[in-house]
Amino acid sequence: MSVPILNASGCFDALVAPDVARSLDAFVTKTVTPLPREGNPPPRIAEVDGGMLNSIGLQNPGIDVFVSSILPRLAELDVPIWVSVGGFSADDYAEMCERLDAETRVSVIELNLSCPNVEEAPETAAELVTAARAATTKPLYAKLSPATWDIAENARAVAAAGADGLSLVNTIRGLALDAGTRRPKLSRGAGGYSGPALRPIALACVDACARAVALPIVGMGGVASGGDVLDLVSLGAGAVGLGTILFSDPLAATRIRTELRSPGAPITPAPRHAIHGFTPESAPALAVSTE
Amino acid sequence: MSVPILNASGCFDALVAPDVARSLDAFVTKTVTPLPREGNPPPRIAEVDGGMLNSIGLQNPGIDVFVSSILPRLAELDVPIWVSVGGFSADDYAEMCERLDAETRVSVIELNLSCPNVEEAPETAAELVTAARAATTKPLYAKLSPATWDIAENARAVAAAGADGLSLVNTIRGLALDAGTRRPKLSRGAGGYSGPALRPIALACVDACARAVALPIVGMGGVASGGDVLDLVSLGAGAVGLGTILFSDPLAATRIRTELRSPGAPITPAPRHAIHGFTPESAPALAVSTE
Amino acid sequence: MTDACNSLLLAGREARRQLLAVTVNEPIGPYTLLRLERGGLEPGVPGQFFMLEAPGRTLPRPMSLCQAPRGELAFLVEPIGPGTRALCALEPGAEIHVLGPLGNGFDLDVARPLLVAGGIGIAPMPYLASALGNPPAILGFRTERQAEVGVLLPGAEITVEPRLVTELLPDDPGDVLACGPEPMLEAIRRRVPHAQLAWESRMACGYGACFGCVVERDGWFVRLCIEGPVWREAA
Amino acid sequence: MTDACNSLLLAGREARRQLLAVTVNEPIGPYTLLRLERGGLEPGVPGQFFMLEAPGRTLPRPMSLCQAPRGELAFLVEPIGPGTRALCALEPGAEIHVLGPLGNGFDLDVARPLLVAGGIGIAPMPYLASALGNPPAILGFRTERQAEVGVLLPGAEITVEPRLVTELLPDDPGDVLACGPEPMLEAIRRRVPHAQLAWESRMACGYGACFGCVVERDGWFVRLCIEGPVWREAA
Ligand SMILES: Cc1cc2nc3c(=O)[nH]c(=O)nc-3n(C[C@H](O)[C@H](O)[C@H](O)COP(=O)(O)OP(=O)(O)OC[C@H]3O[C@@H](n4cnc5c(N)ncnc54)[C@H](O)[C@@H]3O)c2cc1C
Ligand SMILES: Cc1cc2nc3c(=O)[nH]c(=O)nc-3n(C[C@H](O)[C@H](O)[C@H](O)COP(=O)(O)OP(=O)(O)OC[C@H]3O[C@@H](n4cnc5c(N)ncnc54)[C@H](O)[C@@H]3O)c2cc1C
Ligand SMILES: Cc1cc2nc3c(=O)[nH]c(=O)nc-3n(C[C@H](O)[C@H](O)[C@H](O)COP(=O)(O)O)c2cc1C
Ligand SMILES: Cc1cc2nc3c(=O)[nH]c(=O)nc-3n(C[C@H](O)[C@H](O)[C@H](O)COP(=O)(O)O)c2cc1C
Ligand code: FES
Ligand code: FES
Repeated sequence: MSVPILNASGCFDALVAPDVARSLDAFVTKTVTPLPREGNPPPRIAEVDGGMLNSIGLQNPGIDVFVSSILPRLAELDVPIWVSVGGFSADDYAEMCERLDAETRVSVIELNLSCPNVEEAPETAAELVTAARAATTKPLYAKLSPATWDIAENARAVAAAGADGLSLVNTIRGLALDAGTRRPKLSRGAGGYSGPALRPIALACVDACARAVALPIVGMGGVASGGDVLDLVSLGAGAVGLGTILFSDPLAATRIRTELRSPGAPITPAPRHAIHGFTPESAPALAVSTE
Repeated sequence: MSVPILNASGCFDALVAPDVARSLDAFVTKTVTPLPREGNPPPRIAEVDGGMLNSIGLQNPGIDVFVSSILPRLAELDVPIWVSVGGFSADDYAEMCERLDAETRVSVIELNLSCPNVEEAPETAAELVTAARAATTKPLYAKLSPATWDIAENARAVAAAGADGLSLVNTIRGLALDAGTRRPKLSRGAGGYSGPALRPIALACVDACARAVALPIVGMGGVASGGDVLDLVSLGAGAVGLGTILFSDPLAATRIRTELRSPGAPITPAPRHAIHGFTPESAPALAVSTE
Repeated sequence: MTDACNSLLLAGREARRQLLAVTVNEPIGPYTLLRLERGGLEPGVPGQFFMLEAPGRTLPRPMSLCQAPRGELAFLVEPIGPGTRALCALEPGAEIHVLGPLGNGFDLDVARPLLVAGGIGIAPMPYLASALGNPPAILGFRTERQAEVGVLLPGAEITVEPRLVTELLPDDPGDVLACGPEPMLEAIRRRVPHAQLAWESRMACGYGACFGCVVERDGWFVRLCIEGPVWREAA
Repeated sequence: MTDACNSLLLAGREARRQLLAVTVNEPIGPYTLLRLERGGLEPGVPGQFFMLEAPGRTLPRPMSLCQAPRGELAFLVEPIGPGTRALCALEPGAEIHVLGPLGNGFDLDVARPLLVAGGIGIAPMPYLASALGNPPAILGFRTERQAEVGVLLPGAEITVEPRLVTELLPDDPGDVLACGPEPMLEAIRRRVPHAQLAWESRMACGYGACFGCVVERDGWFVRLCIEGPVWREAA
């Protein structure tokens, strides 16, 4: 079975690892913000049982430098480019989407509405999507947080606001203390919890959203094996994003494709919607059930 | 160091294990609802890496039977009794608190505002607390869900509504599929995710709430060792609740007390508020720092 | 202190919990016979079970006592998932926490006992047979390899699918004591209403704490771990 | 396929990833010398590092190459937490994924090399020394037991606290190549501005993917894994 495999935003830099980038069906950039951000001071990461915490703080050069000097180099890789954008107001999202709308090299814009490491915009997720929608005709994927009582409600809201797809899920806030000092392991205290421990939470979110809206879904959260991909696909995801697994296995996408080719138990995927830029053929939901 | 150790609601039945009940500083009942509930059909539990999922569905005999035939037997155990109540409307919470207000054997009422396995009440958590507050003078502990973008906000809301303390945290919704069939392992699909994997999430919630409100906090979520207790206490918890660990170690409370007595690294606990029913002496926050 | 033997009252009976060392862990067909030092634990009544710590897993796993050699407790484990695989992989000397005995075992006050087991359902039978003076037994398996475990019950009549154990039941089976997959137990219940049947369900705690193991009985969900696992259906 | 040796371009250099078997894992003082079959990996330049899979952990751990025996890669590991303890516990024959070499190593074009290391900072020194023809070296340790690891660098001058390595630096130290705890590196930087220093930070990926390992350089946070770990401070 073949399902598009992307990286999860912020978990991979295509420019430093072009071979790895070409092993992906699309490259998702680290979240870009209107202005350059230096990010949080170290320590920014800490491993915990079953996963890791991060508080990178959206370090990025800002949209100007991104468009002028990074995007052109990404384009040379010849991999579809998804640009993740983040901001602190509806205007921020609108401004960046407008900038990217003109860039033919950008195939999808992912709206990071859910970074646990930065202050939240005053507007609701739906309002941010509305602003972004008005600024571009490119496919818009809304990336949601699992930290909500009823994610289906959020999914319906961003769908109504004009989102073309969903990216599920972002990290959830977590904290770990040093056993010696009982001080937080991260400079910022709490950070985003990712990795295998996030998997059951991600599956519940994908399931809830797939039932709630008819949008294509990029599923992510602890994906590490072909079996994890089958789980997401059978719940309604049309593609998957690899995050934390790329830190231990840069070639995970290739490995997982191999695992998916090996005949396993046939599964019946939930009715899926093709991810933008991928024909249903290239993301053959049916192949899953027929294998 | 000694800190009150309770069980987490729904993770222990004092009547079947009186010895274990007496090893606790207080017994918290499984959530009681106005009417009897048979709960969800099996399978109700599934283990996942780093934790477990449950969808018990609040099986309980209802408040009448609880008060008439269970409470008297619990009282014989001579352990402080916390009654966890849950409902589907503000009236439900009010009614039950009124019933329990007359029961001298009940020392604290815990309001379960956050069970991921049952439909939610139409009112907000704060409205439920307001209704409960009007119905009883007993200490009210609001049990919050980690599935929220900003739990500090919820904490401030329930505090303003009259909650006397917080119980943090409940499970978070998770889902797991059978590897053979790709069908959910639980009859209800998703369930509540608990155990070690929940720990970093619980620590982040306790930290956020302790900074936001001046209420005593019962910390829980993956607690399995004395070190886990020190983590929660140093972030501001005044007591801890043992849940999933009791399934593998019914005597965990006794073991953990021993671990806490063994001299470890001195820690500075956050300013704490004594849990109702426990004098600051019996919950000597200071002992932590002096050890 | 966890190494000490702790005694606690669970559902009105005494159970003990202790860290026990593996003495031998030998494969028998597709199964593994896991032998542990008995420590201070009692073997209990045949059909009762123990909660065994499964290294690396959050929850312990329920296992019926298979044999009670002097100074040991022996469990027959079928590796079907992470927990049982971890138990089958234990090396001699390794230590795991064990809690038990738990639940209601078989009622041994029977005139003409007949043991019936399917697949891993054979687990409690060797201990049960020794308690009843090796009564006749019928064992059913899905494969020849599984059937190798029959050596644990000498003299038992063994059948391998497609023929089912129920087809071997005599017309007057007497007092049937059975353990096995649900379909088999259902079939026996229809044939022998007063049979004693040992059921299974997924368990988190094994002592009535979680309400995870419930099965439906008379229109209400009851906890199999403390009200079962053995039931005489038509008492 | 993961068992194959995969080559990939990382930050402009070729690195390889392969599942490698442990040949020997021997304690030296409080440390462990972990020797792995080399497989298709290149040892790289002294000061470069590899990401080693730590069994049971989510993230791999960065380790400097310590020695490059024929057909092997050897790492000196200090057990300070779950990951390094897992590595120190590896039995011969066990296999782990290894990615590397990564990062910028030491510049070997030096006239009068002097190696300076503190504690586990000795790790890259044996390989570096062999590349430079065993130049003079100064090693500092916190305990006598740690100092036992000095055997890996015959002829090195060894000091144990309270006396610090910096106190042993000659007035004209020449080309200092150093690795050790941050305070030591800071002290050396003050004394020897043009020294080559190998820094540390927590790393999740080791190849520029996570931005977790940043250190501040000229007012911006740069990724130590691809811009370091070795810097000639005043170039
Ligand atoms: C009272 C009792 C006594 C038992 N005695 C024995 C014994 O002596 N020897 C033995 O090998 N096993 C016994 N079992 C079953 C054993 O406990 C399970 O096989 C084990 O818990 C599975 O854990 P796992 O992690 O290996 O597999 P899991 O991943 O937990 O399960 C693997 C598959 O088996 C199913 N499953 C898991 N547990 C059960 C269960 N309890 N009943 C039915 N299906 C289940 C799951 O749904 C899944 O499809 C007993 C169970 C009970 C309740
Ligand atoms: C380029 C590089 C090369 C290295 N080479 C070696 C080597 O050859 N031998 C060796 O034993 N170690 C080496 N290290 C350090 C080693 O990677 C860490 O000790 C290891 O990752 C700790 O993992 P752990 O799970 O054992 O401990 P953890 O629980 O991760 O950490 C234990 C304690 O050490 C601190 N810590 C963890 N990682 C680092 C770090 N990288 N820098 C500073 N403090 C840290 C943590 O904050 C915590 O307080 C190197 C590190 C880097 C960046
Ligand atoms: C180090 C790190 C940095 C991340 N940066 C971003 C980011 O910039 N934007 C974003 O939308 N998500 C970011 N994420 C979240 C991931 O894209 C992904 O949603 C999450 O990690 C869950 O997937 P995983 O469990 O496979 O890692 C980051 C995650 C990690 C671990
Ligand atoms: C089987 C099970 C049943 C539970 N039932 C309840 C309940 O009835 N009421 C409630 O407030 N919380 C309930 N919880 C949540 C626990 O009280 C606790 O908040 C959660 O499990 C986190 O703690 P832990 O990780 O230590 O288990 C239940 C948890 C489990 C595992
Ligand atoms: S297994 Fe927990 S109540 Fe039966
Ligand atoms: S360790 Fe990930 S970028 Fe350096």
